[in-house]
Amino acid sequence: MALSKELFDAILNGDAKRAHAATETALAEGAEPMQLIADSMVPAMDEVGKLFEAEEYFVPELLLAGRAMKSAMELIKPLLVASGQKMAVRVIIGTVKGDLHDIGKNIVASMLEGSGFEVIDLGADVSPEAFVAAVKERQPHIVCMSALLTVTMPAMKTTIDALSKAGVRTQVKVLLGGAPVTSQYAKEIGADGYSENANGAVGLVKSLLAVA
Amino acid sequence: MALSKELFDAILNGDAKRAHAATETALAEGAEPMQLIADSMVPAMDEVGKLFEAEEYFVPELLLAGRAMKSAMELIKPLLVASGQKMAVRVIIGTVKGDLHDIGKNIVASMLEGSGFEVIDLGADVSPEAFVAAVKERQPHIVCMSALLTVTMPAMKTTIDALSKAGVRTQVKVLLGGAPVTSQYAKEIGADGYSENANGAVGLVKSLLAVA
Amino acid sequence: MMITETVLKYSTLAIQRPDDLLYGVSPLPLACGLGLTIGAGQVFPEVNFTLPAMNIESGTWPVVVAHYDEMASQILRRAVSLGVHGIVLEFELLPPMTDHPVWGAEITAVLKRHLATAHEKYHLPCALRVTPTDIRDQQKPPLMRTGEPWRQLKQSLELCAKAGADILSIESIGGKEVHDQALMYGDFSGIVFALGVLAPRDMSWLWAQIGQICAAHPGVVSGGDSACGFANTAMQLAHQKMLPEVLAAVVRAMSAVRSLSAFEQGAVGPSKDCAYEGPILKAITGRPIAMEGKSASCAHFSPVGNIAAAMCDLWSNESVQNVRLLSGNAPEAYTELLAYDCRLMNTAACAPGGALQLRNWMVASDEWLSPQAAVLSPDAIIRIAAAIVATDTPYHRVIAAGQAAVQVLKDGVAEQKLHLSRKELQWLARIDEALERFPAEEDALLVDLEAQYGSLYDKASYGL
Amino acid sequence: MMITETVLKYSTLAIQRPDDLLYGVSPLPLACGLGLTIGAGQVFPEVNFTLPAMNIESGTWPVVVAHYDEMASQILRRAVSLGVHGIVLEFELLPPMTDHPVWGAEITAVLKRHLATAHEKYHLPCALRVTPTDIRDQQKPPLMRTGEPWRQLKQSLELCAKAGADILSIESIGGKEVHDQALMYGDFSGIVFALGVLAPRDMSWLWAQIGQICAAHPGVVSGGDSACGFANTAMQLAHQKMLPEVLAAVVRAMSAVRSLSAFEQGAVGPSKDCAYEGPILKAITGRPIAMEGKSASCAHFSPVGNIAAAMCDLWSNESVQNVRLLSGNAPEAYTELLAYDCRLMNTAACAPGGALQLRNWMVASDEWLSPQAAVLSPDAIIRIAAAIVATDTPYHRVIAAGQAAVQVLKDGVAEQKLHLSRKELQWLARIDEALERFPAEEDALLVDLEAQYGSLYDKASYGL
Ligand SMILES: [Zn+2]
Ligand SMILES: [Zn+2]
Ligand SMILES: [Zn+2]
Repeated sequence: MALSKELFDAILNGDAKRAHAATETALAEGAEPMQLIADSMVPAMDEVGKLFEAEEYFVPELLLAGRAMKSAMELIKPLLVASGQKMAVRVIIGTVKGDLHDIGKNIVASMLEGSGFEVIDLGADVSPEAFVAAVKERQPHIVCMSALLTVTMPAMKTTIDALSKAGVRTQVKVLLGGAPVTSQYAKEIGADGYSENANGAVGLVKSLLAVA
Repeated sequence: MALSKELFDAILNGDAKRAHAATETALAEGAEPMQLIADSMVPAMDEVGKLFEAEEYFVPELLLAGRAMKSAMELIKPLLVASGQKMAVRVIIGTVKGDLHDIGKNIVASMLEGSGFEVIDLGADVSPEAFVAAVKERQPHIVCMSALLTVTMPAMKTTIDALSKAGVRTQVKVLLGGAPVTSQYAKEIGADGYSENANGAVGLVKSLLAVA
Repeated sequence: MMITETVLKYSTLAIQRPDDLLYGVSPLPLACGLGLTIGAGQVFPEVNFTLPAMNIESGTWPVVVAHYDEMASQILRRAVSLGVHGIVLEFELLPPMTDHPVWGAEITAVLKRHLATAHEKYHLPCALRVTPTDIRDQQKPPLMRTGEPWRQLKQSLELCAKAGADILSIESIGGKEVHDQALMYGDFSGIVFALGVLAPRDMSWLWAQIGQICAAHPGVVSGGDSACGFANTAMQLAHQKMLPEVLAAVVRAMSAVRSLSAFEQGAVGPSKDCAYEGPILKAITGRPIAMEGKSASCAHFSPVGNIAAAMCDLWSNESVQNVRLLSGNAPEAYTELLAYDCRLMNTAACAPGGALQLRNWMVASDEWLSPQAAVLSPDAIIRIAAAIVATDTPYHRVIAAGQAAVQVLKDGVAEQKLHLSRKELQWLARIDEALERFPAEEDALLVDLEAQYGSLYDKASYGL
Repeated sequence: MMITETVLKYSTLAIQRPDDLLYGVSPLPLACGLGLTIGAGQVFPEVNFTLPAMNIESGTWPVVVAHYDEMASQILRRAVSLGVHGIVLEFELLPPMTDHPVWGAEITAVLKRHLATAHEKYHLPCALRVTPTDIRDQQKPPLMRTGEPWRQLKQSLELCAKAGADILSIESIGGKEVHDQALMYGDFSGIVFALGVLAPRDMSWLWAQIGQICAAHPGVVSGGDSACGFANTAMQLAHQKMLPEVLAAVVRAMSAVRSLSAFEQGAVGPSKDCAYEGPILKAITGRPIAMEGKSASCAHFSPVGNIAAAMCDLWSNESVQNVRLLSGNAPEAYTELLAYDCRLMNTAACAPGGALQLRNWMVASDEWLSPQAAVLSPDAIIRIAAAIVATDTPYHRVIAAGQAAVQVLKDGVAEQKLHLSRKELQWLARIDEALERFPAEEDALLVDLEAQYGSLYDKASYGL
């Protein structure tokens, strides 16, 4: 429990080195990997989320915490895979074709990662074909796409249509983000949800998966 | 020719009494009704239109001229009908269901009348059924409808759909007007044209009919 | 002589000197809503918002409510974020919401909830103005005091008052059935008859009713009316070059007489945003007014973008649809605009003489560029207001207001400040002459106009 | 020591006293376009407009052109109707229009035709600013000086110059690949490296190229850049509570160093509307600037709605889509807003001391309500500008600008004018400390940051 508190604090304060060390020590002392996640890491990230909600933390604190969590996970992940335990939900994310504005997308990706999801970032200017290929290959639960320009918004529809045509649309939830997008537009083009900001995006992913 | 000048001037100056008297005199002196229209009345209204275009005339001058022309036509119409000659193009006009704002519609109606069209004004808040009935009964060439409220715009589509369903859509040209309407909206709902102001509406009717 | 139903309460000016006619300050400030006092030194935004193009019917009702919910939340979010010192939301019912009074009341309650929350959470002083649609023009000639539309309208006013309206307003249309026709033909007899006889009679009757509804609902105040259907129609037609600007300017001045009737029946302001005749009302009654100008470019263009702000107590955007812009939704974007305009005015007002200085620049920037602006300068306002209170019936007042406005324009031309085209000058002379030729009493005018306009209006609706 | 590619032209201020930093007046006015002189006493609207949501491709190209045609005609109709004394239209190319340089040039020609007609018919002084998209970020790490995107961008600049642009601008993105990441992590080392080393190097190179293109096309002037991708990104993230306001404020001040590079390479203004760092550029160079504030509520919200106008020479709306409002299309509505704002400023400027008075109210209305406004007051601007010209490399200048901005904020807090939350105060202290700890020369920083940022940028693209 003492060690678990050390890991908790390290993540809360965004200290990646300390988080890594604390995890190493805990594992060496025989801590169960799953237990470490449940007792220290998830509560730490929950606390980070609460501080962000309360406007006590800004994005930098959030991202640093995520980075600390990730450095702990680097040690834990191989153990989980070895023991056949299932990893968290997988999310594919990218900005749509023609749109190079990726700062919002990057924040969402980091925040999702910080919340314990496995995030596959396809980057910016991602073609419908690339989205389809990634869905087929990586079998994600969620596809997030964003557009910052109104003129690239139509590419969201094209991408959703391509997922349908490839027969993989029903396997995933599709979420949209970006300033010009509206929930009505999301509905019109057949997406499953929309968030107007990065913060909402994480909540949306959680609510769609009914992950507490 | 002298008398024709008198009628021309009377219309140009919007003097209904004088126009009526001039027409009476001309007819008594044996003028051909059609000739009177072609030589005096149409040129007068053309001149009025030009003055309006040049911002020399405002709507009041235009409407008074139209009223003068109408008072002359009161004498001429029965003679034309008796001799089997064809009247001008027929236009049905009204504001759509739910929309009580008729001042713009009234101006368009008067301007069309002034331009020599036969105008049947259905008034304000006209239901799709009433438009259909009027088209069936009066066999107009043109149907003009206007909406001033964005919330009544959808009634334009309902009306066009009703005309189609009743099988009379192809017999008429449908024109839209009103501040919130756009040419794109007109296209989307299958209208034949749109004008953003009363002045444009007359030009639109003329161009659609290829009436000079 | 005919019995006039109208009460004439005002015979002097509450504000006598043009320099005392300032934005943010009224001799009789109004406390209303949740901790808001209007006209006590500061200008507040009044935000007005409406639906995008959509059907309003039972099936779409949840979407309608969601729109209003979203708009209120976004507007107040912006207002709080920009730290406005107070705000009024105006809910202008759309016709189907007045036809179905419970619908209008439902939206009223939704909006009031948002305001109550903002007041609780952020101590935001605020109020809700609710403006049912005047739906009494559904038949020709319209019935003003009887029939189903009036019953629905009355019920709408009552239910909205009950549901949380703080201020009741209406843009009433009594006399418009004659005015529309007269305006199109530039017929001054019909215009004066509509604005000086019919409209004040309907206003007096209607606003007495509204006064009773407010009396029955403690905390709800009787706000004021707008000559929108008269003077703003003229402004828009002038904007489209359909009518002369001078005609629109004179109609504006004359329209104040009918709008004043609301105050004579107990309205306490703020008068409606689109009532550009507001400064005349403020000079006469000392009550606060709402105005709109460049801030209402979402709703209509106007030649009075800055001068309209010069004497306002609330600064409004008239109406903006819930459509998306790059920044967010348009109602939120226009809230930001209003908030910054108010901030600037209130900042200037903190300096000694600052409000007067900024007001004078607002006035000077528009005054002589359009006849419609020229009749809105503080000087012109006081001249027109003084002419109104110096006479004894609405009919005489309308003529006096028209003559005062004509004189303002003629003086501007004579002093070579106002430059008019030949056509506008001809019309100004025509209007001047027409105003000279009116019979001494309205009875004679009524008889004169019977043939031309008698069929357009219902005499009983005006107590005639 | 590493060879710096940048030229440092300015070592003194063109405007030394805060009270000489006024809207409408620049020490070096700019004559450009069709009879327009900017910065010679009046503020003019700069209207910026864009497409609604739609695909841009060969099939939709006629619709695209029709939109621009409609927007230009409606904007100019309004401008003429309101009698503006001059106007600038800005055409910001969308990425596909820069990818296909002939497309951007085609729209440029369409817009210029509209301006030429308005100039001929109504003697409207006017100019066309054309701003191709900086599309060089299409691969990771981006190639700035080679590759297809740069060739397209260069061709776009050339073809637009040929097609009728009067002013060339760009919102360049050199260094953004590092800045984005550093900003998100609040890492001041990375921010200073991006703004003080990478961005000025790219700016110097790029604006030398633009200078050559302008030299080859007589009459086309080299306008200026915007730190949009840096400082406005920070502003937007602060607006969404993602980043501290104090961080955004300091980034704003520091971003002026890179934007100044354009002027060091021969740009003559007006700098870009969304470059809120503009007043710093004006103080240093004496060149006119475009600004935007409440007028840009269609494009983004901001805490600097009024203060942004205080020192502008052009007053802009940033960007508005061709969507329908109740009044007409949004570009026309925002033109009206800009025209009235300019009218008010120009009217005040006619009175002795009027511009200074109105400017002071604009400043006072926003200054202490947000750290981002606090660094934009004329006092703060002169302090930051003076700190910049007192040092000798972009790297040192960025640190000096940051320190000056921090000092402005600390003074505001000490004098109890600026009220910051505990979190904001912590961040301000953190930034203050970080700015103390930088190595003396940029070479050392480059080495320090290699591990963290080295993979994000291409050294050759910065002459490193
Ligand atoms: Zn109104
Ligand atoms: Zn920008
Ligand atoms: Zn811009």
